[in-house]
Amino acid sequence: MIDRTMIDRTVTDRTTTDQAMTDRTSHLELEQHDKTFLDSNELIINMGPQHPATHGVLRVILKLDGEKVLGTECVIGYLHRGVEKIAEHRTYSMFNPYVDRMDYVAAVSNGLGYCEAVEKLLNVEAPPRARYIRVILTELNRLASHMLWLGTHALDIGAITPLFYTFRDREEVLKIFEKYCGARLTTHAFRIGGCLYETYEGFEREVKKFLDFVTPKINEYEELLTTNRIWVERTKGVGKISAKECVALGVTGPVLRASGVKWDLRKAQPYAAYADFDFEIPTGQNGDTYDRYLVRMQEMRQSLRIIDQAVGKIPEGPIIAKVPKVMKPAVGEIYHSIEAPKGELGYFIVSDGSTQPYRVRVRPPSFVNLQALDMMVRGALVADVIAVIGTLDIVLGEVDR
Amino acid sequence: MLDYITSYLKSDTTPGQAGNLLWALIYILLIFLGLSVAVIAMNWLERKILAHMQVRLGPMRVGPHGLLQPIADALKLLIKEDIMPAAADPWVFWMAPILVVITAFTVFIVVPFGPTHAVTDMNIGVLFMLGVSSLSVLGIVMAGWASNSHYPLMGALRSSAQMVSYEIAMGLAVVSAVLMTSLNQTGTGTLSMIGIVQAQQAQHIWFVFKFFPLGLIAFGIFAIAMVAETNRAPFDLPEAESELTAGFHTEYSGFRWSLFFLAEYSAMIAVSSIAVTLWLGGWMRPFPTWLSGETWDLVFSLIPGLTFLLLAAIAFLGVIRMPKHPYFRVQTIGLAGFGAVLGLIGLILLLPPVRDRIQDIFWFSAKVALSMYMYIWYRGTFPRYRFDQLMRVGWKVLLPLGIGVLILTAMAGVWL
Amino acid sequence: MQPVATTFFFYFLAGLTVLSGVLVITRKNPVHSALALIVALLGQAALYLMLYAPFVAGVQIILYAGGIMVLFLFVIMLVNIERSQREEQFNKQWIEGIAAAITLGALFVLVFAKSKSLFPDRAIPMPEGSNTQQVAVLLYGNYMFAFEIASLLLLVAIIGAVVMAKKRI
Amino acid sequence: MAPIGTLHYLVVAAALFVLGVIGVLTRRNVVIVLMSIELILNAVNLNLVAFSRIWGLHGQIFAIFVITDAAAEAAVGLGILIAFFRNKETVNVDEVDLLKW
Repeated sequence: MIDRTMIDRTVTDRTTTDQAMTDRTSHLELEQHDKTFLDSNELIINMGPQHPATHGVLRVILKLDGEKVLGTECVIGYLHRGVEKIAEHRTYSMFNPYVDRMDYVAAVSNGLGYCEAVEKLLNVEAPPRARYIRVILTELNRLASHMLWLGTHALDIGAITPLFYTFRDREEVLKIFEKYCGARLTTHAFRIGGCLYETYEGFEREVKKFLDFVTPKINEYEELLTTNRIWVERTKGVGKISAKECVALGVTGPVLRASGVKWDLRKAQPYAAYADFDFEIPTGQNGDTYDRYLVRMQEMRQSLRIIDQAVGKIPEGPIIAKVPKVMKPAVGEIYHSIEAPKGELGYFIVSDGSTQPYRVRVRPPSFVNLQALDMMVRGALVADVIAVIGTLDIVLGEVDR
Repeated sequence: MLDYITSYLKSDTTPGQAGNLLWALIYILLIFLGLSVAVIAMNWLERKILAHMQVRLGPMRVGPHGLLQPIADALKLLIKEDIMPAAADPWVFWMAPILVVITAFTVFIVVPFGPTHAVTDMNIGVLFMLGVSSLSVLGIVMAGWASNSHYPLMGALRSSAQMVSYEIAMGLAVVSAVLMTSLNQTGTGTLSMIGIVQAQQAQHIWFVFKFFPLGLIAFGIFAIAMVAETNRAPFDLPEAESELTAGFHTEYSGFRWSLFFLAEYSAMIAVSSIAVTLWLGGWMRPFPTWLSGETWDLVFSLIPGLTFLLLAAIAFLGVIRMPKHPYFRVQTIGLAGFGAVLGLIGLILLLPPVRDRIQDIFWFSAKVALSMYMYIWYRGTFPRYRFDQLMRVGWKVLLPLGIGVLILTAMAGVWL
Repeated sequence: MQPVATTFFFYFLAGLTVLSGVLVITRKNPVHSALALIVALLGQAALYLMLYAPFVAGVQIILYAGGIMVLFLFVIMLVNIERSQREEQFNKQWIEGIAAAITLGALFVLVFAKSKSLFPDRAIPMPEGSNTQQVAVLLYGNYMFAFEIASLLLLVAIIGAVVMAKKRI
Repeated sequence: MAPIGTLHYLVVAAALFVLGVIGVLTRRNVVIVLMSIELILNAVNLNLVAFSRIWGLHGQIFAIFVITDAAAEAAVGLGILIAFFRNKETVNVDEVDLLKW
């Protein structure tokens, strides 16, 4: 058995924030709510959990002075299902489908992270063919996730049309998923040790076709938004976050890259087959909503590039490594993280030598990124809160787990 | 009695000026009916056009191509439970939608659909329209306050600030158009809606093109301000769905909500009619001087009928493209019937006696319809402004521009 | 245009206006008072129309009902009315107030009764059709100076209001 | 019923004026006091417009000036009200008893 305090210490070490941050993220004083509009600390508004723009069931308590935001407090947990606790009562392979339900718009990435973490724990390596398939599907999923983000983000800011464009194109990704593994959203595409399914007949051709189809579509979104005056005004300079603050808060993913840090786990610690491919890490300079938008658009293009390279040269061979039917990893712990569409998705798995994990802790990118919300919207207007929630690209299934 | 009825037909003024109450009532009834039909049609058209802009089909289930959808929606709204929040102020909560609807419909008293096709012609026509339509902000403020809830209150505050701000720019643009009615030092200007169109007729120019580009700029200011005034995208902050859930009508449901809906669309039609009257030549057909003469008159008078025939043809095309399955039989027959009605209307409009009478109304409605299409287009294209940006546009762009245009128009009017 | 049912409309509008005036000063809730005042103002605008003063009526609607009253409602919403509603609504000088008002009213009645000759029951012909033009000629002719002063007054009012209401300038 | 003459309008105006005076003198709420002042100004306006039926358009011009004045008065009055409310958290006139705070 493992000493529990050791685990707790490890977990808390990773989530400790910079000491300088603490005063800026202090909690609201919610007691004095009988004062009126005119005094400075005034109106308290509950945004959510039932609200069209909080992406599910996020509840943000806003402290407003007129339209100006004095502070926010996120209340989370409305979608809590205890995924991490469930893991302690499932075998390693039984828990695999559960991770799909966390970030349900990027289920493939979640599965990839979990499978690779357990593989590391078991000391097996997926065969190259499986790793290529994993890369292709994960990058397709990144596209789908970014498309969903773009549609909902634009909808939050008031442009209703991009939503339908992105959903039209995301549908094509989902069709490929469906053909590959039978599911569209919560795919459960990968298994520990590789993939369960061989690519279907014409998989490569269809992916190629999809690439040709989607490249002009991304230009179409950019045409609609990138130089749109209102869009630029609504996003430029909104929700600024500097590189230093990002690092201090543990913010990762496009949000970190938009503030100028060239940090992508696909390059920093290549997993799957990413070391074989040539792609760039798009970065921004200002760390505002507009830069995050541009970074994500660029990332979509880079994903297309990766898929294009991967799909031509999927190696032949087995798709799954030799993995025992009953998995009993040696006593120990492992932390493995991947670059999910929303940021660093980490799995910390502790094994006590039995068939079930002793503890699984997920480091969900949305949850950590959401911490930055309060800092980013202080002093902004109500409409900016909506824009910033959109630009953080949170999925409540992942935040609440 | 019969004399009383027929005497008006011989006169060439509006029933209000002729003092003929009966015909005034008939006109009011006609406008009310026409407006209701227009709002229903707008509802369907907006959903269809927006849907086709967004690569989807829009309503397709109720009736052929969803033609009966607005009626189904209206029925649903009427029989829905009417919820009033417990902490609401019942009186004000009740009065708000009624006030909004009344103001939205009252402005149509002075809208000139033709030289004599208006309920009445007021000496202060434009002032009356602006004034009464500015009363609708009271209804919105009342609705927001009476709901006794935070989101509606914020929506009401936003809308009152927004509408009061844009009214100023709107007023300046209107004044510069009114200045154009007095031409060449001699004539006196007019605020009467019919008088303004007649001035355009007499000067052989639509005011958009007068003192180019002054008229165009003034029209542009008005076109922006009127979108803000009717709380439509990209200025739909008072009911910004993603921010304030539904703004001032968050707490409204059922019948009272449908009154807000009705008022919004009729207000859109109302401000569009002001724009059409002031700048786009009201009931005049396009190119009245350039393409003048008997032949062109005939050609242009055929257009209303031909438009309806074209719509009928589109409907019949839809009939042909309908799937040949027994399940779609009712829909096919319905669409064919709809096309037949449109075709019949088109044929009636081609008859010479009808043709001459209906022309003014047709051109006016066509121009208003164009403006309504622009509304839908904006909604499909633009993101929403933020509140400070909205205020900046209103006060720092439109207002100085309006004052500049006004001064330049006055100078041009004196010296040109 | 022949006026229709002048007597009925006059009594109807006058009754509406005065009744709304009573409501303005008796309602507990300032929002209700403001709404009553709007009704009174609109009734008065209609009375102006009956007096063949359409331009003043239009200005009354657009400025008073559409502008000033929106400002009032805006401010009422900003200040906390719930607490002020619970408080005593009338101050202690209501006896003096009513007395003063009655005296004033009596004075008016007296003046009206005594000096009927001051306002003979005649009406100079005022063509409604050109009212706006005539007002314009007077406003920009005889009263030009007053007009400019009024604009200055408004400027002063704008600055004053901003200075008063802004938290930090 | 007698035809409607100037006197009728003057009586309505007098009634409104008296109501306004009662409101100003007896109400505690500043907002309602301001609204009563508007009522008084309107009574004057009605008088002016009624007299303009007899003496010509000058009364209407004066009424327009009064409306302008009312707008200025409302803006400044409400500005003072907001400043007052922010400092004292009350809208009662009889608590305005300090010249400076």
